[in-house]
Amino acid sequence: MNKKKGNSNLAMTLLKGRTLFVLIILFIFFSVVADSFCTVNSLLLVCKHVAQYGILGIGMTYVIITGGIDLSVGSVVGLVGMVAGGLIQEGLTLKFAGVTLYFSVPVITVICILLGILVGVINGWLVAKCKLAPFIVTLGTMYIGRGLANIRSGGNTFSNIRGNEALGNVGIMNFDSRIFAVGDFPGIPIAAVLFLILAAIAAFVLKKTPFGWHILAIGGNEKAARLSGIKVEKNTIMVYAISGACSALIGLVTMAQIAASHPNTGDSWEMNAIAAVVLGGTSMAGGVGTIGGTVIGAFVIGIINDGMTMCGVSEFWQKVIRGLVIILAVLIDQFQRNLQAKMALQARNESK
Amino acid sequence: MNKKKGNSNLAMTLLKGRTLFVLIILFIFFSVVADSFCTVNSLLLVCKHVAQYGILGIGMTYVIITGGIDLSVGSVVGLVGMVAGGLIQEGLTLKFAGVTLYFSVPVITVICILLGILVGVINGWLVAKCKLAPFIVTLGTMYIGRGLANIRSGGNTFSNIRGNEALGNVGIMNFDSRIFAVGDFPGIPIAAVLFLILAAIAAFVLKKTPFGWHILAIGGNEKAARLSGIKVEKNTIMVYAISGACSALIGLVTMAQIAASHPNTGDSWEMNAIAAVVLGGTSMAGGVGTIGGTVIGAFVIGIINDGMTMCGVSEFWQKVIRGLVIILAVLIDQFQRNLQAKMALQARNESK
Amino acid sequence: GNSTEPAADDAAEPAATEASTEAAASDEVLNANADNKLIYCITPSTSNPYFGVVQTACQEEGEKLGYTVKCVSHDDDATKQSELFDTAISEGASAIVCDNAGADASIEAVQKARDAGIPTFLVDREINQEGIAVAQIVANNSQGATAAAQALVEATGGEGQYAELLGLESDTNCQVRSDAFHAVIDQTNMEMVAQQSANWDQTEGQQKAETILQQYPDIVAIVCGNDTMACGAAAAVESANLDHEVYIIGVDGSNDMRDNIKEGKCLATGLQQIDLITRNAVNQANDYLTTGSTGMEEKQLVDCVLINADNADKLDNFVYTE
Amino acid sequence: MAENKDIVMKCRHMEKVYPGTKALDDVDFDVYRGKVNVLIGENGAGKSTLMKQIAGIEQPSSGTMYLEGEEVSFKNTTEAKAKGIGIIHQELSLFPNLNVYQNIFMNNEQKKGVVVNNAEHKKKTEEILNRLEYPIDPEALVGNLRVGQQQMIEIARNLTQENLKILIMDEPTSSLSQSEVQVLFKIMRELNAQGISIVYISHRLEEIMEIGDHVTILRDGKYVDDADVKDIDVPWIVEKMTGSDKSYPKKERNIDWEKQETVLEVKDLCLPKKGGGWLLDHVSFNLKRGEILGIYGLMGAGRTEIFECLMGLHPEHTGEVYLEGKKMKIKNISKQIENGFALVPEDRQAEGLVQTLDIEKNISLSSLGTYAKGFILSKKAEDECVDAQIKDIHIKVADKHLPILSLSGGNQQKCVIGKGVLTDPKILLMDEPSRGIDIGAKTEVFDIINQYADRGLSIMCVSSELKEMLSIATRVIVLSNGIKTAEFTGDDITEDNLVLASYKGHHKN
Ligand SMILES: Nc1ncnc2c1ncn2[C@@H]1O[C@H](COP(=O)(O)OP(=O)(O)OP(=O)(O)O)[C@@H](O)[C@H]1O
Ligand SMILES: Nc1ncnc2c1ncn2[C@@H]1O[C@H](COP(=O)(O)OP(=O)(O)OP(=O)(O)O)[C@@H](O)[C@H]1O
Ligand SMILES: [Mg+2]
Ligand SMILES: [Mg+2]
Repeated sequence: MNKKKGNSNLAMTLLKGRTLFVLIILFIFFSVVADSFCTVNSLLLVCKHVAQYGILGIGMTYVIITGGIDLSVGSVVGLVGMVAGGLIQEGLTLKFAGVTLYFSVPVITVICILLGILVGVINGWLVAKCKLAPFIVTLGTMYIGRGLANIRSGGNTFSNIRGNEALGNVGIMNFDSRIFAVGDFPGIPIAAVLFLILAAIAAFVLKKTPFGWHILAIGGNEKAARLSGIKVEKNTIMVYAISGACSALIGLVTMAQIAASHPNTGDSWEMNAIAAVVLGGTSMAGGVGTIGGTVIGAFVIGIINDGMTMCGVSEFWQKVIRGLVIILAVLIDQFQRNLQAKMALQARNESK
Repeated sequence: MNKKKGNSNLAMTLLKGRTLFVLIILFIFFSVVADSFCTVNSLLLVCKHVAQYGILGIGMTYVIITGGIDLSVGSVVGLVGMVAGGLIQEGLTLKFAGVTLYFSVPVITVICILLGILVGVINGWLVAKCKLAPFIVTLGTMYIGRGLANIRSGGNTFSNIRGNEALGNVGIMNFDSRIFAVGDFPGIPIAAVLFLILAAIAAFVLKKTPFGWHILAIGGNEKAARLSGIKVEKNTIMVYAISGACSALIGLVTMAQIAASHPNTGDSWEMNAIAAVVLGGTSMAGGVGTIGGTVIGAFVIGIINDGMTMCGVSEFWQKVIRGLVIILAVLIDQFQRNLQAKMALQARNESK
Repeated sequence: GNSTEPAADDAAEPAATEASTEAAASDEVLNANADNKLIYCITPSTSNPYFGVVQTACQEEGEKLGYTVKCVSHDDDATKQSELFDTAISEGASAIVCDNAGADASIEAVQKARDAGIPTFLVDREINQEGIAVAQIVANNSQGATAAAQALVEATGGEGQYAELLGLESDTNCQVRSDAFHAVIDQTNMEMVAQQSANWDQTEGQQKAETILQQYPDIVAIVCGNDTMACGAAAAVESANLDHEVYIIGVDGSNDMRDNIKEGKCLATGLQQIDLITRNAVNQANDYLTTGSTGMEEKQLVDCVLINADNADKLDNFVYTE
Repeated sequence: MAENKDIVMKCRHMEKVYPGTKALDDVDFDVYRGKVNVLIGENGAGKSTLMKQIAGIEQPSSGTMYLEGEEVSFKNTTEAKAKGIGIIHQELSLFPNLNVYQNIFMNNEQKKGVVVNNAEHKKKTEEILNRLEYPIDPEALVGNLRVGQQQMIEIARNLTQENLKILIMDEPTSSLSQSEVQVLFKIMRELNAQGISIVYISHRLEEIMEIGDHVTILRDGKYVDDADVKDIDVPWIVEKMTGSDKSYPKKERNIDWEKQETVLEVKDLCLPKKGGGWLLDHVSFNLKRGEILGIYGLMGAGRTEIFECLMGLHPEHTGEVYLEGKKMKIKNISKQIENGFALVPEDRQAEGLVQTLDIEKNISLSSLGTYAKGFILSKKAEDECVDAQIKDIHIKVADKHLPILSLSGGNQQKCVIGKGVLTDPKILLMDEPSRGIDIGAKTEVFDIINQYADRGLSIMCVSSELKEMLSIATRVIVLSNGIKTAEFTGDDITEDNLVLASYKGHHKN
């Protein structure tokens, strides 16, 4: 009897892993198939790439938990890149005063994050106050953001973004640096560090603060949340603002990574972010979701992408396989949920 | 008093128009700004382009009414085009028998529509039976479909799709023909005719048949629908199958229009289709929607696109304006809804 | 040796990087992974067969010379390209052949490879900085577009209205080609009445052309930034049933365009000999890895061939055989 | 139980296991032909669970059912329906996005060829609703109807079924008032006369004595006893249900209400009605500190609207409201909650519960802010409050981290009340708070309410149950058709007075 219990405990732990399970399988698979995959360097690289979907995914998780969706994240990435690039390369010219202002990188960072928050607030305001469907609102801001990003430079790239000592605006490249580099160890990419810190904070806020529970409640039953005195509008706007801020951050990070800002950066990244969130077990219907899940989901997406590249899978097959893995992963997740419920039932009955 | 009543009746009619109102404003605007816009030829052209979003929108309306979403429509358009193009240009080679079969265009049409239905059934099956989120399922099939479309030809275009008299597979270009051409009148594009016929059938089915009722019920309260004995699974699968069939049809039409089949055809068309549906007043939450609304929504999208092209608006500003119009249109719709409710209230109170 | 030595743990320090670039400009040979015999071929999406040719040519030529060739696509997304470079570096590629995702946005990625001791050979599209790639072998876009435009002016006699379909406006090639077209056409009496972007896309090209034809049924020419859009425009012209000829030109030299030219639906295109360019790049990569030099300038322009009804037969899959 | 002839349906050794609970444990149940078979038990006794097995909504873990002597098993509701079993669900299961006739004929469409015959639908809908003496516009959107009206629709749906043999009614009267209940009883008798058997579940014991023929009692998922109604009385039922003797609490409070300070004063509250006229027509009343003010009225009298106006859900209302002497502007609901109002809504599924959260969070949701130190929640403070609340109002939970929907209907209701109380309000507005709670729990809930009232909390309570009104309210106002028709205090609060006043407004026009 005791042995059996041990067994079923093990099985339960496996089942609770859900997507983690898929992640591990993928990891083992690629380690075997692509021999350069399981090296420190490759893994650090994967982390850096994962950070991109991951940070977008954190904001997206919040939004999806309230039952919304944010399609504008990709275009905010592009827009922020263009604004930051423009501010560094061309500065801000005040025609009436006849001067051109150059801002330091911390100021630019703040401006950009504020810009992301602004887009988020607009999204949130339209969703919460005007009661428009999140899908359509953020589809609209997606188009607008992408258009503006292109208009900023007339479709050109800002490539001179390292700044100029004399103007005091050097330092944007720090968003692509590595820390803790010791000897042979190349250091952890700053994006990955940011990702883990943000994920920890976001997970904490979601489960340990009233704000977190309020957004879970809004997603679960908006009317009941309202009648419970939760400020649905304020919280919804906050959530979209957070998503906007995350996107703005990624805008700066990618800009540093390619050392240029290109107006089409971030095109369709929202889909990767959403996929990461859903793979992590967050329900599109709202009310259910964890940040930990999103982190795992982001790793799944990142590992398939990098792994397939290393295996030399052709572009077209990569698409097919990505689609299959996404569907399979949620399928396995669902299957585990059912099995888990069944096993819990059995365990209880036995103990009765 | 009577006069006032007349006035308020007129106002009510205007308000009930909702997006139609936006459509009329856009129409007048472009007629004034672009002088060639308001001619028979231009309008027929607009109709032809509208048919594309419209037919995709019809299937999408059904899907969205059940509370789902279908992101795979665009890639089904591409896939069907490639399959049809391949069958015409290269035929079907049975290696074991050492023969190459060429099918006639009606047969190819049937094969393609069946293919669309198959994709739809897979989507529907995963959504209904496995209880996966429609967004993620169709995102997966979107990737798979696009990948397969490219794999079919290795990324190449099939440009030889007019067929060969000798092989008996001529006629695909009929999907781009015009009918009722008399004298100066150039005839109505077949796509527009198909669109109107399909819209009429779809509207009828939605409002006048048990199937239509059932999908409205599923979107409104799935649990209650199940308890009422409605076959939720069967109906959901049907709905996605219809959407797949609509996409397949558009795949054939587009292929005829560009006289070639290109694997990237239909990229991101799902967004236009969804926008058309939502502009038409269908709720993303499910349960509420009309085909008439979708038709109007498709016209709004079509008129902005063609109108802006005729006005020579630059690509970037087109994006911005498209985003603004989408948001404004749903905003006006929402505003009218509220106003209408208020006015109804007032009118009743006055009459007492 | 499989292990990679990323020479650039200081990549973050812009000043330092710049300095090392200057220093490393010509003397140091980038053959850190020469023994791996692995070539990474990074191109835009091969759903445009043009880039498919880059991959197949690279594959064939590379394998002939005893290399393993891995082909990947960056989808014209500079960030994804940067990630692919990362992957190539961490996998220890001997050399990278790249059709890049943006003249400015790709500099950093190429620099990264250089810092890791991997030589990059750019084909088809150049970048806005010299000294970091080992070779930049590009088709002379400007010359090709000019040749096509001249053919157009000849056909129309320099009279009439025309429309232009641009590619993706954030692409460098889009601007280069458009400038070249205008340099020729604007010398004549021809007048541009509409200019629209069709994003290099065939369906969009067809629809935009259709709408433009509606508004300006008298136009005598449609000038297209690439052949895909030109094919779309040709379909639009055909279904418009006009009573006069509309001349269509493009740039690229795809098989579809060739067929259209043969059937008289299009006038001319500038063939970019991408197959030749890629093979050159692979051979130079091999030379460089084995001898330490390509024996050529960094920037190499390969002229385009004007394809019209007379010589269309000699074109197949971007290979022009005399 | 000897004469098998009278039995339409037999259930033997029924068991149903849910994660964590054995909802049914070896239960036998018989349905007598042409009789009203009453099933009673405390909240969570397993009544609804048993009915779900019979109606094919869920499958029993084990056990057999015999219909007309023949063994049956249902995979879904359609199979059960085909055998003539209909059910009125405890929780409303309607389509808010569709209109009345669509709801009534859903999946039972009358067809003309392939087309639905709406003329026929409308005609039949009107017939049925007239039969229920409760006409509603067949074209009205069900989402816009009040809970009571929706319950009528739920009832009407089942009356359209042909070949009906057994009709299960799981608390059909929980939000109906006296007169509608009487009509329903009349119809039940008509059905009985046609040979249709009814299974009736209710927590209103007087109703059972009035309509029931045979009573079966469940406790904790087990069969306890059964008897003919004519042989038993209410105390017997209560004892069998709870294992002890319980009844409504007696209010024994000696306070001079004249001297108590007035907390809330409402003057000329008006609310226009969508369909014309007024939902609330110049209603004025006041509320003293520590008072329990009952609001009685027939269904649709406008009681819920008073609460909704006070909570700021109807910005279009007019009239003046004074809180503790100061005139207040009612802005929105979260402001009102800050001002010390709390609402226990009428429809717990749609407005009371967050289905995705667990039991604990559903109870603490409104008051989460008070457990936070800085931004961070104190798990300990929260646990203590929730545990105390669970104990106070006797919520029957195995584990407070289970999903809320695993509770029985009545226990869910208690969670909603607990949530309201935990916000520590000045004025608690309770809309049908005892809807679906068993007699034992009711006693406990009202005990709690009385305790809070003693401590100075002012309570307004809407109820459709006369007995309840009599036993808890210190003062009752009666609404009829949006008009305040009477106000009673002390011994004037009698059943006759209340019923009489509740009709006055209807006769006016
Ligand atoms: N889906 C479920 N999952 C887990 N437990 C459940 C589920 N449904 C019901 N239960 C449990 O089964 C028991 C019986 O519930 P049931 O709904 O039958 O009670 P009831 O007698 O109808 O009570 P009420 O009068 O409150 O409606 C309860 O303890 C409840 O918590
Ligand atoms: N949205 C609406 N549209 C039209 N009429 C309505 C609407 N809401 C309520 N009514 C009508 O207003 C009147 C008052 O309803 P209300 O729900 O306030 O009564 P109640 O006493 O609270 O009833 P219940 O006990 O059923 O909740 C009823 O006649 C009802 O038909
Ligand atoms: Mg129950
Ligand atoms: Mg009420």
